[in-house]
Amino acid sequence: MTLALALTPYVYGLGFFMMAAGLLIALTSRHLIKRLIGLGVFQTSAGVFYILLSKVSGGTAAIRLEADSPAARSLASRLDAAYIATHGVDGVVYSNPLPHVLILTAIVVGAATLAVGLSIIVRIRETYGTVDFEELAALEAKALRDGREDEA
Amino acid sequence: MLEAIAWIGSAFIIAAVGLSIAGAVGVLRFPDVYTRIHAASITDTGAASLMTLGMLLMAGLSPAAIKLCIVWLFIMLTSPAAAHALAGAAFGSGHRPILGDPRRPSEDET
Amino acid sequence: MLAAGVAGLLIAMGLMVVRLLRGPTAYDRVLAVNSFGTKTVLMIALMGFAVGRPDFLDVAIVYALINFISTIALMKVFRLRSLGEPLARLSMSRETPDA
Amino acid sequence: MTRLLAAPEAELVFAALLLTLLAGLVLALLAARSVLTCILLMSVFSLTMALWLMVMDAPDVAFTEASVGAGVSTMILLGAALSSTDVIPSVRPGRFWFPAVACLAAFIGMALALSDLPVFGDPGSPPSSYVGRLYLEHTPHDIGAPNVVTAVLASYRGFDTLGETSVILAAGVGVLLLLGGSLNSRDPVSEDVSLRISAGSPVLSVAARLLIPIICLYAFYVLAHGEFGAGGGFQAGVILAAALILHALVFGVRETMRALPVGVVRSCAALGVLGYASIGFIAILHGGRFLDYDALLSPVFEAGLPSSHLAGGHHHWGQRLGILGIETGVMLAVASTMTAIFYAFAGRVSRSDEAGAA
Repeated sequence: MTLALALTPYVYGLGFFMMAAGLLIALTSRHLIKRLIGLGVFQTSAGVFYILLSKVSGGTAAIRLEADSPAARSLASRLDAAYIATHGVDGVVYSNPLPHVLILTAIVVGAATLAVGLSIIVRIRETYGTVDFEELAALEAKALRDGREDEA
Repeated sequence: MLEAIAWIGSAFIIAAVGLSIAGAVGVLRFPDVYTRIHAASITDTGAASLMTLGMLLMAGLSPAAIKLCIVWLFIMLTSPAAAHALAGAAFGSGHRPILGDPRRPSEDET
Repeated sequence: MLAAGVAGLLIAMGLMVVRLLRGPTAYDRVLAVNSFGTKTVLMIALMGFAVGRPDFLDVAIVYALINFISTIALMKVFRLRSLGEPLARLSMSRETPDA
Repeated sequence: MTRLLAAPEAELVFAALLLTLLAGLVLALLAARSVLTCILLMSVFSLTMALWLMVMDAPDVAFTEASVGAGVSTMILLGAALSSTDVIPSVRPGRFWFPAVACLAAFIGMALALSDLPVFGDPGSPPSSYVGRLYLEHTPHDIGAPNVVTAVLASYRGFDTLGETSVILAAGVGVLLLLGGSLNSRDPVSEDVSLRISAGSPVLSVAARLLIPIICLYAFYVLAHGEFGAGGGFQAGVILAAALILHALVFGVRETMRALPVGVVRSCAALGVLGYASIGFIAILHGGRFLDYDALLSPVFEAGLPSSHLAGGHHHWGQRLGILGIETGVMLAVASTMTAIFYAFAGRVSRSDEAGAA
């Protein structure tokens, strides 16, 4: 257990780093597509966090095995009996399936929303001729200024 | 007997991994696109075959063995086709293979 | 023994990432991605088999397929600058050099 | 037999190693100066992510990440990247520092919560102790399917999944509204069939011809196998869409649209969600609650059927039927939405090229 204790800050730290880096890409990149990629990294790292919480040491995938099948026995032989008795279900230790369900659908929905974002980018490019964030901001500022002059 | 077969199987797997690393070194060190494609595609299919063979020896007859064979078939079908397409595309877009002494830098390389 | 195999594959994958980042041509990068994918397939097969859950091999099959399809897509984008045109145009337009 | 990762802790170390590779890829992404390099890195990131998910005992999620992240997302990103410039201009320092400090603050804030988080792999941690464990214990009795993830996704939380499927449909509708789903009238692809047949790349077209039927068959295997192993409707849908995408890549999107017209794809996307919801209503008509699969079959009829696998003396044919039904709906909806999105992007490029040239 000491090794797991030592790994804990490292793995969570990497997850947090990926989240912060994704956010940084999404906030600072000048190319709109790279911004969306950053958002994708951000979203994936949220999934990383969930899956990190779901892992059970010595566990296996949450596809239930028959209690006395050879696969179940081979998996059980890696762990000591007391551990299985406390944390296992019918003689096998499984990882927590609930975060898997949440992240599975989140990935598919993420791809669909990525498609929406990208199609907006394609339309921006067709309308304004650029996907550079700074140029777009300048165009917007100019449009605002022109509008104000028209009012005056 | 079973023990011996398992040992032969793991020897095959280690050989496959060695081949894989050799291919990766080739991809890193070779001078132009074509030699790199050559290194990668040959070692990939070779490693896949050796590894499947090794795992088949260790697994014996089981549903997993059939799936292993399917994985092997897919790799054998897709990897050469992808390598062919890549080389064709590289040639079509104007990259020429380095002929002669590879240590002399060519303008194609950059 | 198998742990050594997994570690070796991990090294090979790391080398592929180096090639992906160094380029120099677009085709080198696509090649690196493709080869990286093949190594991942092998690694998943190895792991799933060794952990005693053969369900994992299904994922390896999907990997092999997706890897092929995305290689073709990448190559088409670099070569033809299009996803929708038929590949027949690949051999027709030789004159445009790659950017 | 030799066993990999014999000690449970070796598993954790391996997971940490792969996570390091993932973080390195994100770092490379941060520094990348070209959109296509970014997309390639994203593809490799997804592949590594799926590998990591396998190590973390989440084969279902790995399945999804492999097919969605490395497959469809890459395809859509490529489609969008084609219509824009490749070079990413560098950020002005004045615009960089404030977001950078904000992200650093976010990182430090999250790191401060570290002491409250459960130890990596702790079996007694709060997330793994209550609900997750209950699902694991009750699935054989309630649902009768070995794969707990599918059981939770399709049965316990079936209403939630209906919502997610609707979100996917809505996203597809959004893309179609923004881009228009069909080919534009001025398409540079010539209609000359003889050219297509004579000058095609034979290696690729033969490989594609061999692979496409196998991929479709495999998608249905994944759909039907979802209760017993990794897989399910979402994954099957994406794999089916991948087969169509391969067809479009090799033979041209016009040819694919001839085989599977845009109208059919759109109708199928709506039909999938409709089918899902109607199974819920059938359950209501039979006297149960919405999406209560146990009500699907009448007790008299079910008593005549043999008891199903892993059941423990319980009959689960209604659950079986319901899960398969809604997974088919999900597959139809996801496959058609992804195909429609690909059609929209692949059919779009030529027009934006004209706009860019003008």
